[in-house]
Amino acid sequence: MKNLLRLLVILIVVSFAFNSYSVDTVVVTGKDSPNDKGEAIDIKWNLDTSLKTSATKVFVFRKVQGEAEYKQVKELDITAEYFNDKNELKNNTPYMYYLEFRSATGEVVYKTNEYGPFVAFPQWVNTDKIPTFIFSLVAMIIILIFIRVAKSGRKLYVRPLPGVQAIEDAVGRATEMGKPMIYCPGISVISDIATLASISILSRVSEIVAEFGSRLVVPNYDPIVYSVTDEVVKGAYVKVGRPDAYKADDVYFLTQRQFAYASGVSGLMAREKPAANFFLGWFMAESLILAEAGSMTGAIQIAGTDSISQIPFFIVACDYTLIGEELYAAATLMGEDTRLLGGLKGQDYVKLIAMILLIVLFVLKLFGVSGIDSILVGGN
Amino acid sequence: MFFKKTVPFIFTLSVGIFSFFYYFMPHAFMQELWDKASQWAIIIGGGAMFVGVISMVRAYYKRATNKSDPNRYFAMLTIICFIAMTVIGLISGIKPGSLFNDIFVGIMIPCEATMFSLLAFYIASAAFRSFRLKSFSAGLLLFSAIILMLAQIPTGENISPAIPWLKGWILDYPNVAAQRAILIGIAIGSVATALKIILGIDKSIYAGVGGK
Amino acid sequence: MSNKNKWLDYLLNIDRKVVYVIIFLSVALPFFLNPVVDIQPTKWVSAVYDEMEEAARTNKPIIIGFDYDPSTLAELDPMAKALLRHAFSRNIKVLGLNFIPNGTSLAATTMDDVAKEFGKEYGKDYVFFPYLPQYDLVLINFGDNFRKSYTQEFRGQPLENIPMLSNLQNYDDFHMVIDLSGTKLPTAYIMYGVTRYHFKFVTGCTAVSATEYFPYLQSGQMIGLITGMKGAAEYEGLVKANLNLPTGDGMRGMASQTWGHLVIIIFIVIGNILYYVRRRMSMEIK
Amino acid sequence: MSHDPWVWVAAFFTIAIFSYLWKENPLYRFAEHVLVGISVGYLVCINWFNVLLPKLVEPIMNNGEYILIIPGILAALMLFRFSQKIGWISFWPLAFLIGFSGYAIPTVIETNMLTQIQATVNIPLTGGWFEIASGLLIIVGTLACLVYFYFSYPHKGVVGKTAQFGSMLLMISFGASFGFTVMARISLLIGRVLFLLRDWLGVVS
Repeated sequence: MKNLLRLLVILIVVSFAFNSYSVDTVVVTGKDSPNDKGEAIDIKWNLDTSLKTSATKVFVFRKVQGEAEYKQVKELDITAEYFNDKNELKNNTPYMYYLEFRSATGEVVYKTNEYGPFVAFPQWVNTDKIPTFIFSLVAMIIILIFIRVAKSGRKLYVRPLPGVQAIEDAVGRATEMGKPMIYCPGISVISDIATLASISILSRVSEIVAEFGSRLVVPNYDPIVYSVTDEVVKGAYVKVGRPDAYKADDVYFLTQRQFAYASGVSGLMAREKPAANFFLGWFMAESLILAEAGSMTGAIQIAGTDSISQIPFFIVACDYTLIGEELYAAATLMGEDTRLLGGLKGQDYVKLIAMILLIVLFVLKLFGVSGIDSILVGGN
Repeated sequence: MFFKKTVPFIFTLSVGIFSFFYYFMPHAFMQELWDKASQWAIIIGGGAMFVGVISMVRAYYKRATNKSDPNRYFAMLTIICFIAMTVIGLISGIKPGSLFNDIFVGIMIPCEATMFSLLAFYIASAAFRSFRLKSFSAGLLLFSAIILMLAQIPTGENISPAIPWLKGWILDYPNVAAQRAILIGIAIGSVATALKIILGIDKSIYAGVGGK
Repeated sequence: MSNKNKWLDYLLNIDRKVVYVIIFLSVALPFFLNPVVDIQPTKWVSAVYDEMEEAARTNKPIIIGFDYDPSTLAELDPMAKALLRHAFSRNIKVLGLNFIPNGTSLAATTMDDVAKEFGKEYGKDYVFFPYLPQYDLVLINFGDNFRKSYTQEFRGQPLENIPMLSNLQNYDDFHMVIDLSGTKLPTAYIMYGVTRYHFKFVTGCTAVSATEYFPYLQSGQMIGLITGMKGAAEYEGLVKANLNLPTGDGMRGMASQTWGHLVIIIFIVIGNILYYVRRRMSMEIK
Repeated sequence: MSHDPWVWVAAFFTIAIFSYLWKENPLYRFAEHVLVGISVGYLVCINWFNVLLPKLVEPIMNNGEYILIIPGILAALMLFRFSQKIGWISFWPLAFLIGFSGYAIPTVIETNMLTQIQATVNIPLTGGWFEIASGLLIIVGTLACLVYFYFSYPHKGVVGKTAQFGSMLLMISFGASFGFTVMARISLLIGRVLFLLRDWLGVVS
């Protein structure tokens, strides 16, 4: 259906503005360039080979129909066979064109007849972008639906993740051995989704820590994130009913400089000899230093980040790594942040639609349906 | 309440909806409005940079005047360098050949370039001491990494032409499939984030105001 | 038994500084040996070279985005110089753009230095635009007319006084756009430029972010990619082979690159062997 | 040995930053603090000469575009972020800037989703069996990796196998970026060593 509609529109436009009549060795055709704010005319011409050798430049001349004087609007290389005339061109006014082919020395080799009138007019909607418009609406509606559903408190299914089990085992092992744990919430700001996910996991981890009375050290990079992690860990102790056991100086603001943070945490690991390290959140190049310092102390290391360039280092240096969106999924399983849950489920179903679209189009292409190879992104 | 929350929300929502439809509607009416709005945005963007400058100067000024901070004099040095560089730049201009440009070449380039070259040392020590073949995934990763590394140096080509060919194949086929899926995932994530900000569902952008 | 154990423990927990010295020597020594290293150009670097030759043939100018700062200078500056030498030697006019504030002086100096080598004149053969924030809006408006965002060029003259710009308006007047960056800028060029205006786009990137651009190569949104210092060396090799221009720092660093890589590969292999030998021995003791 | 004083200054700062490898020391702290001060001063000047002067000050002074005073005021409002009482006034210009992400929604969907899906579907399954297999690998591989990042259905049975295949492709891709990152890091060191040996000491050509 969509293709028929699009063909119809193009036919009307072409028939209305497409009028070249005189016979000439070089035929110049022109039409309003589609899907734009107007003020542009597409000029096309075909070159016979003799012209290509003798001339080196093409000069385009234009005038409003009825005026006397032609004006040169463009100078092009001989290889060009198309020109989109956009400079100071008004809508709904007829223009006449002719071309001059000049040789290297500048003398005119060939001058075409006058062609036109060609008229430019604006379009309100770019028809090539209709598929994008439909998909954008669908994606936005799905995301909004799930944000609302999650906010209403309904339980939404998220598949079990081996990463969540790995985190809980690591906390258990450190508690058994009576050694401390170090939890780095990443080096990004509070509004970053990775930081929010990390804090949601921290709330669950600190609940287990509060219950079993083991020790959790949380060095922070961002002062605002520090104030939130402090709140979360203290809240866990209160929830478990042991508000006095909370040691305020285990959760602190270290520094806001990338390498100083990395060496600060490495020093902390060397001193405290933790049994488990958690690197959950947004990291940059300093992830390498943290993971290496941690592996030297023999601790179990669980990492999780959506910073794609750091994932390879975490995978080879840590025992388990949550890759990209797995960090968000683990956060929804471990914490109660409905915003994360709504976001995750909404994005999941948009991803499902993308997968279905890919499969359907591929199957249609196998059956040889025509027009498939430009259905999503328009004719260009 | 109206000025604090509602007015900014009206700004974001109106510019958000307008720029969303500008994508689909090339009409001259939308184009002129867009030109005006984007010219203003570039000027405001120029102003936004000064927010970063002030927060840095405040932080270092606080450290410079805090008697107990061991790095007091270093913080003063930062403030002095900041003022000196600004004054020199405003006087001598920023064209190549000016003192401003010499300071950039003489101090900023070596400091920043060397700061990041430290990573070569960290990756070397991490390669020896912490990159372990603990799981099948890590094994597959290291195998693919070693193929890549060998293919990047002439030694790889000398060992066998299969290595550069395999590198090309890995990059053009498995890597495209994996990175394309990641690209689609990130695209959906950024649509969700932009949507939440424009519709005012996510207000954390406005967190951390008031001189903290 | 025990001294082998002690030896393994020493090696596995070797001091970082020993490793630092080894990697430093493996990078510094090859500079004294200056072995000649020939590099086979890969598919996507040759594509950039061919596209530049095409630009020379249709003698349309090109745009180069210098979006790198000192932190990624070592990989991207040799690339910029190799591309500029190729362009100037083929009399292609170059327009320089910049959206990374820390890289502005770097780009201006690099363009002037290479232009001096070829006797090219600022304003006639090459021009450099100033830094502007909000790159997404500037990239969108560049497709309509760049005069909407830029009123002056880098040295402060209004655009009307620049002879090179008289006939130019937007992306269509340029043969191709090359963006050199280690940041997200190339993706922004594709999102805000190629998707709307469909021009030929090439990226010169740091090796760190190379893998994320291959989907764009496969989909045709990008027509060429130069990756890191090796990409720069490959391009210098191509330019030297065809136009006999001198090679730059890309090729110069390849010998150290070779030793550096071999050292890292050996570290990974030995590190794992020692780790597993140590683990099997501690299993036997238990 | 170079005679240019600026090369000596650059060599001093290069060694000062390298000294961090030994341990954090006053020389390194000196270089780091100088860098922070100078780079912020650098930002101010670049922004003044390239943005505010040509886009705001000169249009108002020379050609009298007084309408630009409004964005000028909005830009100044950003600085009120630090005041206790009316910090919220800085939300207005921020809100205006953030609004432009409305354009990003359709652009991201077309550039990073629809064009990618279209390109995957358009893969030509022609030529020898190896080209066809490689082409199919991208199509099936993209789906497998998407399934790996899908959280609304348990990874059991066929879906589990597909996700496992997807995670293998992810590991190969991460290995590739790991190999590239090693090259990138070494190149940065090569750049500095080349500066020390050639531009400063001149012991290398």
